[in-house]
Amino acid sequence: MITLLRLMLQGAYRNIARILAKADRATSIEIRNKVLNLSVPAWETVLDEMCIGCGACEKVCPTKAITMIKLDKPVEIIEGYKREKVPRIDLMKCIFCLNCHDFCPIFALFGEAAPIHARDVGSPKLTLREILKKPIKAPPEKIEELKKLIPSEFFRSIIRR
Amino acid sequence: MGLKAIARKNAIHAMLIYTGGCNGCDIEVVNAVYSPRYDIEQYRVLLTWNPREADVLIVTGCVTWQMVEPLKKIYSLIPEPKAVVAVGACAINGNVYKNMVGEIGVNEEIFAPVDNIIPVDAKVPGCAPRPEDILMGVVKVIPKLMEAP
Amino acid sequence: MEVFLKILIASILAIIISVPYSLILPGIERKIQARIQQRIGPPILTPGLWAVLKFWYKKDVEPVAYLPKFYKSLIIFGIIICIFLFLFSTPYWWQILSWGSVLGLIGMLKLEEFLYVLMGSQSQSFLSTTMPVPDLAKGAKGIGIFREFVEQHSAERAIKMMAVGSLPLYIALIVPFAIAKSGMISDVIKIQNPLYFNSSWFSLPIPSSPIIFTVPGFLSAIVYFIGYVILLNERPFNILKAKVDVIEGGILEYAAKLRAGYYIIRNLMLFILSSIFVTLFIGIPFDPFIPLCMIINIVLSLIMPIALSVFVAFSPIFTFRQIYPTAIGFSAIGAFALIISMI
Amino acid sequence: MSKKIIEKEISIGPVHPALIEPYRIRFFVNDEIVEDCEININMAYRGIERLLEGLPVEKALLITERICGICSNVHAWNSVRVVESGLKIEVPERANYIRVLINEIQRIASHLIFFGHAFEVIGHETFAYRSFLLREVFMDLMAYIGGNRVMPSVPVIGGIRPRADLTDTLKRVILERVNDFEKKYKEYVDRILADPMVMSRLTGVGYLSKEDAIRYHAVGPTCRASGVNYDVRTLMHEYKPFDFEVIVLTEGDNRARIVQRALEIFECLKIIRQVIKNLPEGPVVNRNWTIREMPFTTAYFEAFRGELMHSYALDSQGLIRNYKVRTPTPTNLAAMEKACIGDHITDAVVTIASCDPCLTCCTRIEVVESGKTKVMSDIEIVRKYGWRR
Ligand code: SF4
Ligand code: SF4
Ligand code: SF4
Ligand code: SF4
Ligand code: SF4
Ligand code: SF4
Ligand code: SF4
Ligand code: SF4
Repeated sequence: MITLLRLMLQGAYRNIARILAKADRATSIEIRNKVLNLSVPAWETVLDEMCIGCGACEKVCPTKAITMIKLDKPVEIIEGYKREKVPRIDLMKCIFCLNCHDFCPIFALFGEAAPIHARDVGSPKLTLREILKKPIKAPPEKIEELKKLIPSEFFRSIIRR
Repeated sequence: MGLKAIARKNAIHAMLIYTGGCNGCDIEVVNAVYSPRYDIEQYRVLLTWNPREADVLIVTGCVTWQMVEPLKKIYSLIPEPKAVVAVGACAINGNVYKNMVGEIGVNEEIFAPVDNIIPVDAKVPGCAPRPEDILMGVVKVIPKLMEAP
Repeated sequence: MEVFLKILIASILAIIISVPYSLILPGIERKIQARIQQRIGPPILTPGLWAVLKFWYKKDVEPVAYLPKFYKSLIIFGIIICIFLFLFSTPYWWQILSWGSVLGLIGMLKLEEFLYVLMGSQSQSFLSTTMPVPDLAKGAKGIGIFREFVEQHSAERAIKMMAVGSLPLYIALIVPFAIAKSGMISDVIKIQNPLYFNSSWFSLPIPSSPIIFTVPGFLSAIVYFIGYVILLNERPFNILKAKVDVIEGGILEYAAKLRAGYYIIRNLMLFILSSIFVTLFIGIPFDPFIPLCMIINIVLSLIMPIALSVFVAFSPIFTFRQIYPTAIGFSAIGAFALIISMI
Repeated sequence: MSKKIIEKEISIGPVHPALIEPYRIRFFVNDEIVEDCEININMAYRGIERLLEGLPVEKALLITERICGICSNVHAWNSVRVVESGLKIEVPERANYIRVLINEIQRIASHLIFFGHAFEVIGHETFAYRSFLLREVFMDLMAYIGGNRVMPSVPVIGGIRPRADLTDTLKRVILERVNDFEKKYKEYVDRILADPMVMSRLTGVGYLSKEDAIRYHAVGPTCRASGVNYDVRTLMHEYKPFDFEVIVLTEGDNRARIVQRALEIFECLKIIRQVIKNLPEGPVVNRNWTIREMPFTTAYFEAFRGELMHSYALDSQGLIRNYKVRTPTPTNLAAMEKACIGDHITDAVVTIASCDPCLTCCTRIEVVESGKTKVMSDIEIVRKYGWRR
């Protein structure tokens, strides 16, 4: 009984403030507005400037959730190889198997954060140029496997180094 | 807008049925209700556990065979008008359980997608979707409820 | 004849005012809880008014029950009981057949509680025994044991609650009558608010000596509050509607219009018991022909729902292990108040 | 012992407010008192062990992660640990630290979910809201680090996904949030433990004695609240660099199981601070391994609810053979089936919730064959009886 009284007195002030003055309300107004406008943004799944446009992700996706869209202006990444298209994930078909991430050469060959991730790619930690200068660190059979997936001109130009 | 539509817009009871996914979506739906940060009640949606009271059925999970009948039955118990929101990749396409099988070929345990079993009005993709996606999915079906005769 | 007409008009006015008013109370209740829980919560009209209207516009379905017609009619009985309970506490019914007495109130309350028993024994929702799950497979435990619907268990609990749970409310209800040394509501008002009986329609009779400010009155007001919580089946005393096992108890199968009816019953009880409290303990009756008096009664009867919502926000469900001692403890306080009031 | 009188059966589930997850409880009661109970956990059966048969081992973690959305990281990490220990794949120190970090973040989130669920079952809505509010901190951190609030998909063979690497800003954010959380959390715990109404529901209910805990193989917080000092983390080399205590309580009732977890969260916070303070530099993933044949290998792990086992073999092409998972909940549930006997039904539901049951991972089938019962996992069943019942 005593503890009950003590608790009531302790909580009274805070809770009266909560009831009357909406004190420490935790509801996020930002989310509220977005939901009411039906404009919650989908999460980022592809970092365009980190992608080399090789299309490996499209080929390995088991549910054909990835389509490559053409860029208006191809971007030259290394000499002799241009990025012409970038992937887009259809989340309604995606099963979040992360094949796309695991077969993306940025991760599979260089062990860096891939520009594609079905959940959320996050922000880039390095630029594409810095990554491509690094040595390749992948198991040999993985390299063999990837050779079949990615364009040979790109492969040749990084192997040449 | 008649009184009917206004009333329906202003009071919505949502029920959650979890049909055997991984718990992830399920907890995110619970989060959308029980976390003051998301607070589903501010959108005039109240949680219920009684199909007789519900208007919106939130289905998560990949519908294992033991849950097929309960799912159908619960859906049939909800009085018209009603709407269904399928939450998560499991409910939409069966997720890895259906599509990433090893040597078995076909996983016969999984009856997803949910729209094979009951009609679905809104789909929320993700594994797991964020609570704000779920909230948006529920808010999206409100017009359907309002327009129903 | 004129008396009769007056009663009729007063009753209609009372119903017209009390039903819509009671529909905003659950919204206020929910909003307060939401604020305590640090969130926005539903708009005030949502859980009451709009929910009732929405259920009214839903398509009717047949409830699953032993006797569906009887089960459905219980809602109508419930509404009628509520309305009579309320009318008995309003001034123009005080004279008729001495209904406006402690016996009239308690009788109606008992009937109301008994409804839960009937509802529980009727309803057969899908959520327990009839769920299509292979329960009685080979090797399962307890094959051949009687399988009960959760609602029937809820009905058993309702009987127990009738026996002990409602004691506090009744004891507290008797205290004002004991102080007035009479069984009639009019006498209870007379000792608190003698002005009321000879005031004209626009005056505001302020009670001179409200019972709530006396020691037994205050104690019994607290006990009355506990009884209020018990009778409304709110936490911590909602064992007969405990979500964890019996889900919602006997009201599970009500859908559409019937559920709207159930919501109306609950909301009315929220208001009526509170209004009766103001009448008996503060001495301001709900008199539709003295508007100021009526408005004050309405405003003061917000106290109970607000206190209830705060109380509910901070309490868990009690099991019978805790309910028996609590109910008996508060009844003891009530009995103590009763004894002091008699001295 | 006199013969029990069982009046009737009350069954609840698989769609029920107190369970959320699909499982069925059949209480055999005498008036309000539970005399016996049976829990059927077969509703979430997805055949995960079967799906994994013949899958390339790199993909295993993506299915095992989906065994459960509460401890996704535990399953993903443990399935990777099997092949790492079987094939002696080296994991960089930094990757190990980050794995531990994610794991402890998820452990806190899981314990807070437990509080939320337990208070919901007790009927205390406000505390449930408070628990979920506190939990948001860790869900956010998981989303920052791994990209998703539930499935961060952090471990891969040989390290972690580079997306989850910690930057200095992230480290600062984590530390700030954790400090802020600790202050609020202390208040919250004090408030709960001082609440007489809540404590009257918990104290002395659902008693599990030390002997019973051992007999029924209770694991994790369930056994540690009954006085059994057992935590797999103390045996794991991954946790060697960190200094933490194993919380053991002896009361064995529902209150003890809640307090045990409440105290364990402070130890998790300790580990998180150590990770941030001592995080070594270096690579986060070692891509220098080849998959070859591997004999049957087993890894044990302290998941949030107790000991977890994963084991499998690899064939010559690196495909998974005979995947076996044993999760903590089945054994804990068996203990709870015992512990709830003799309580009121309403309390029994709380008792079952107090081992934090979540059954998506733990379906096993008991086969009755000519009078003998045998517990089988689904791989064994397919072997013996073919694909479909
Ligand atoms: S994660 Fe999605 S998009 Fe990527 S490969 Fe798998 S299914 Fe395709
Ligand atoms: S595999 Fe990676 S680099 Fe290639 S297109 Fe896909 S995202 Fe871009
Ligand atoms: S969609 Fe993903 S998070 Fe949701 S239930 Fe399925 S596996 Fe779990
Ligand atoms: S036994 Fe459990 S872990 Fe194994 S496949 Fe079945 S549900 Fe999954
Ligand atoms: S029981 Fe343990 S291993 Fe299984 S999901 Fe829960 S925490 Fe993870
Ligand atoms: S299989 Fe389970 S119950 Fe049997 S000995 Fe092992 S842990 Fe205990
Ligand atoms: S193996 Fe034992 S613990 Fe697991 S489900 Fe069967 S009886 Fe329960
Ligand atoms: S016991 Fe199973 S369902 Fe529960 S949290 Fe662990 S893995 Fe998930």
